[in-house]
Amino acid sequence: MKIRINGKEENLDRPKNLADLIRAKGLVPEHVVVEYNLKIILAGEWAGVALKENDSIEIISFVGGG
Amino acid sequence: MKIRINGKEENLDRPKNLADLIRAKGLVPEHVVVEYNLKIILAGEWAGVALKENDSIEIISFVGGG
Amino acid sequence: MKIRINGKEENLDRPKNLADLIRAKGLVPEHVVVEYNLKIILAGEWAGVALKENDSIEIISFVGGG
Amino acid sequence: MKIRINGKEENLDRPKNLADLIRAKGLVPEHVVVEYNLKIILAGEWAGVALKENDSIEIISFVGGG
Amino acid sequence: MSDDILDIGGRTVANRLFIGTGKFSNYAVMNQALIEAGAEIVTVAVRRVDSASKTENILGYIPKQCFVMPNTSGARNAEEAVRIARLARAGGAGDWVKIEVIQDNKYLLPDNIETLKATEMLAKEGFKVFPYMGPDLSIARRMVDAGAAAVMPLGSPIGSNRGVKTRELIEILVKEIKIPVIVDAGLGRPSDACDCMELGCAAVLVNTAIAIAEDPAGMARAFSEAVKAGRRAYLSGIPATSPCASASSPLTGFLINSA
Amino acid sequence: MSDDILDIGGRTVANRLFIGTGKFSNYAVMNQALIEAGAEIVTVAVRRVDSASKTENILGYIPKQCFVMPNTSGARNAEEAVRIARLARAGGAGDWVKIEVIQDNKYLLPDNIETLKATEMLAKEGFKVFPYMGPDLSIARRMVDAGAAAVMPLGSPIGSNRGVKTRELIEILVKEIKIPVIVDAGLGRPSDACDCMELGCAAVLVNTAIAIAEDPAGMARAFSEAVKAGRRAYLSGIPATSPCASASSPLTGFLINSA
Amino acid sequence: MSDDILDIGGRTVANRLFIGTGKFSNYAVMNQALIEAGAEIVTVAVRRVDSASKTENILGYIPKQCFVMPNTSGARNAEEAVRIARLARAGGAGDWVKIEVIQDNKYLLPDNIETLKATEMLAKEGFKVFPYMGPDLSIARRMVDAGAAAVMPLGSPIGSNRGVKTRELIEILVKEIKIPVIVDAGLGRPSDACDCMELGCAAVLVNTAIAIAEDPAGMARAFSEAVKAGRRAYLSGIPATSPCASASSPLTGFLINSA
Amino acid sequence: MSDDILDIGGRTVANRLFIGTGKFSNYAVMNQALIEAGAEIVTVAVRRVDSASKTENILGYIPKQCFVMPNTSGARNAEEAVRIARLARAGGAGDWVKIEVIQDNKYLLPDNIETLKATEMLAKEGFKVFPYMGPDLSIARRMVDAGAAAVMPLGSPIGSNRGVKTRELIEILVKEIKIPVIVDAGLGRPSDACDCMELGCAAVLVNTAIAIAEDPAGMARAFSEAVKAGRRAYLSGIPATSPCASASSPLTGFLINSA
Repeated sequence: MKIRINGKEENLDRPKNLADLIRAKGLVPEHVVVEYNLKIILAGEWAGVALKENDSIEIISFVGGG
Repeated sequence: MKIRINGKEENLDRPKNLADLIRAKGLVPEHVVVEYNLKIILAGEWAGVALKENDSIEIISFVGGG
Repeated sequence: MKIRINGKEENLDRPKNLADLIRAKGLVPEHVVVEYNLKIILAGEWAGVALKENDSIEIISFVGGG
Repeated sequence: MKIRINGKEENLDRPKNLADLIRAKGLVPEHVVVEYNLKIILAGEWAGVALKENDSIEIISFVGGG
Repeated sequence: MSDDILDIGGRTVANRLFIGTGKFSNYAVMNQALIEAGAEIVTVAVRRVDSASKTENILGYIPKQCFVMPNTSGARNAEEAVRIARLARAGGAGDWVKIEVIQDNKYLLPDNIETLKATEMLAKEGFKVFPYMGPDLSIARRMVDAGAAAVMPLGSPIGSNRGVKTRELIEILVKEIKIPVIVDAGLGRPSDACDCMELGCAAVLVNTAIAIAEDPAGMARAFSEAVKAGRRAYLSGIPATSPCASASSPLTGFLINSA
Repeated sequence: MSDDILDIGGRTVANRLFIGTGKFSNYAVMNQALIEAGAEIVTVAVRRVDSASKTENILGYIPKQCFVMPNTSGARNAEEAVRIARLARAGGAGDWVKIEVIQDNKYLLPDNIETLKATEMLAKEGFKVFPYMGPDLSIARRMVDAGAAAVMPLGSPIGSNRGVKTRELIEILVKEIKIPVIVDAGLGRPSDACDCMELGCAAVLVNTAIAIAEDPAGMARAFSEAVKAGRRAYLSGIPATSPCASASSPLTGFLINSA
Repeated sequence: MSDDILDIGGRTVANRLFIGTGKFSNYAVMNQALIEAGAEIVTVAVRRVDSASKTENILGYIPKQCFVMPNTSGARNAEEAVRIARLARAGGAGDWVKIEVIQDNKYLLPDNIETLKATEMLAKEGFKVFPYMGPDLSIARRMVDAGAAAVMPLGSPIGSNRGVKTRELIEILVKEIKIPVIVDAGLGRPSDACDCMELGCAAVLVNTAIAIAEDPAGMARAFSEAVKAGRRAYLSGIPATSPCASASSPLTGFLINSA
Repeated sequence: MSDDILDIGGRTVANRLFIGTGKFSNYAVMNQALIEAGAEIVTVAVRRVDSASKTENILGYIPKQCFVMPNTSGARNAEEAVRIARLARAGGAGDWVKIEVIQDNKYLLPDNIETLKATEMLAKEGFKVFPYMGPDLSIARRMVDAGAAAVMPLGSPIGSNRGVKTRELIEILVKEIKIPVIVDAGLGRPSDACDCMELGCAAVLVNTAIAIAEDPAGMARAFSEAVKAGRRAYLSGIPATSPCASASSPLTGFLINSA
């Protein structure tokens, strides 16, 4: 299953939904925000969003900035 | 006949067309530009534009400016 | 007896010495400094300096300044 | 014969006077000024000034400057 | 001045030095600087997670008393800015957002038209919008109409430390614009920040000059003091200048006609 | 910075804002301003007593923790300055003296040559001499040789509030002169004072801008904070300026190649 | 430099001083000033005829060698600017037009957004468009895209004679914008104009400083010379500045080790 | 302005740009620059002949119409300056001399006290003395008393091209000193020279900025034009500045209440 994550194409089989994905990437759920096909999905709803071919996902967090 | 000239209402009877009007006002045709109901009319065509009630006319010229 | 005080000539008879003078002028001794004929005289010695014709005396104090 | 020229000691035998010296150094007389033992000597008088041990001579000219 | 509180974006703010969190050598240094300055408003940026490097969470290093304003840096147009603002809010950042829309990579000058568009869109969504902008009066007036919480004109290019090179235009904004004017970008030394406050700006935002100082915590505190000084001077009525001198000591003839 | 003490004229001074006492509307207002600024060094002038008006004694309004430095204002040459300095010391003012020798009544610019002479004479008599002077390197070097405790170059004409118009020359003095450089005269706003301290000046002396402010106490405190800020910035290592921008938020492509 | 010709708006121009015709005490004085400056490009405004006063025609006083560029002053939005431009062209003014769209009566600052719109519209109609604008890089880039013949950023408010207070931003425009940059408004002295040309501006437009000088013809010529000087300096390669001194006379020891 | 002649040092001078001859890449280049500028007054230095290199005579490259003023560069005190002045006069240089007495090798700042001494001595010997000096009013007054032909205050350190950093002090000199004020040193661009002339200076002396330009002849001419422009502006009555705008086009309501 090809999925676009943060602008790069990745080939993923294991993760079935957004919660799986965040876990697989070793990210702390409280520190990231997820945009799924241009729609923001809150952490509580990640488990209910199943991944599918050609999804586009942005995972972002806060960094230093002026 | 009420006509709006340069933003002021005037009551005119004599001038029948734009050429008359400019002459009546004592203006030098080469020094002014006439906008008749938002349309620019060149001097050569003034005589052909008959004035009528509620016309709006702008008569402008060049002045000093930066 | 003519004495020059702070640049102005004054005609004094009563005061016999510097201490008298300061008292007569109603000045607080601790607040002023006295220069007697270009020599600074400390307050403790005022009583011992007798005034005489043509003496030149400066009585100064501190004021606001930058 | 030891002579100080422009701050450097030189050992000269040949030149007998200032005119000789300037000639020996290959300098154009009109382009230089000579100070002999702190006294300025004009070109016309160079031939009359005999060099002697321990003389101090400055030979200067104009250069670019602001 | 103890009750000189800035009422802005639905909040009250006592410390008029806003601090950006970029470019610090590490988060511990940043934390110290924020504490030393007594910062109340700090900005952060939003970026894609780089899963390779498990970097720490910056929010954990921002003191509790600080309120975080995300910026939209990285946006090249209004739509991107809006998208970033929403992501930031979803990330728990509250409803303030500093709009940054930049296409110019050399001077990092803002795009006033796209910034205005983003301001209009986000203000309608209930954000408190702080547009970083070129110091332009006609745009600033439209920002007010669009519902901006403040305008943030630049002093000089971001990170240049060149100071308030747009002073003339900022002074006009302060006089004509009724919402807070916050000078952002380019302030290189505390005296620059002090100068802005003396002019009547509501606040300043500083990042680079603090972050890359030899001693960021010291510099943060210096900026904080300078902002207080400038604000206090503004409130105390700054005297006019005069072309000639005016004696501070009495000029009356000391010793002039004496012996 | 708590141990950043200025060692000057045989004393240690923590507050690098020196304050002049002229031009205040009254002594009570002056007193408040000195307290509010936490002043340690204040200047006074010396004048003939006007026996007609029994004016109060200014010294009674100067807070106890302040050290008083009389100036020689009114002197038109070195001899008069020396005479005034001696009178002031006899009046109990201690051994500091600020030399002011001025013939010019329009711009109140100091006479560097007479000031130098007075400095030489008074230093020999054991005074700690603080010459107010035009910002001239060759004169400043001679002041050092003459035993001055500091040099006090002017920023702009006394009382003009025009700021540091001689910045270029003062910067050179700071770099080349090994005794404290104290900018005196013309500082009109706290940002001016802050700027001087950032340059590396040891202290500043302010009078008019405080005394004639609408709120002198507030302005005194503002200057005091600005001086601290500038000093702290100097100690914290002020970063260089750059002609271009330098991003404070990461520039790496947020959303750039995204959907 | 005799062949240093400015190719602009479909014309070639040798004299880079553009002159505005407002505010002269009378047309004869204006005429003299234009002649004295050797002006090639002059601006005029367009106004309703006041039939009460039979005023003379300004065009009769503009020397034959001058090319006239009308401005759209009085316009408060793009539509009005377009209307004025068309009237001016119908009046025989050629196809150049300087866009002025202003709502602000105090500082007369341009409205960049409406100015941009007017530029787009008029460029499409075949005008050579010279937008007077706030010095903003992102707007200037759009002006280029819109087909402007040049950009005319302001130096300081119209008629203020305050000089180039936006120097930092204008310098950036000159570096980044590929069409001519012409500084317009606020130039108060020939040295201001010279400075702009040294920066690399293509031309300057001056009106008030000439028109209200004691001797307008003299001042017009002075500006003309200064513009030439600045342009020539730009072409001659202006040396960099250095923080220290560099001797112009040889430093090698004259008399140093002499008797 | 054709009869605006500077009467100075017993001569009449039309071109108020004085040019220094140091640092040119070669004498031919210098010659071209002097011709291009139409120079009338040029400075030279005096140095020990280096007999190893038979260098050409600089005087042969100075156009006939120029009058040569030697300087005393290299002198570290008044006595050396006097000695150099006498040597120069013996070398046929006429009776003008620019005094330069410098001990400071980093900033090349003049020693005002030794310069004053040299001025007094040389004026008594019949020289026309032009002292290069720090911009100090009290010293300048003494220069007048000493019989100086002019005063030459510095704009910024020699060769730094930093411009007129002492503007405030020079403006005061121009107002207060009755002999010509000639700004010398540091002028980096024609606009700097123009600015000095607008202030009312009698002339300027430029060397480095011309000599090290890419095209020295072009730059020389640019400076010459700028000096003329500044002088002409001064004579034409420069208008005051104003804080607000003042319309150059009529503000009366064009189209405002029209259909």
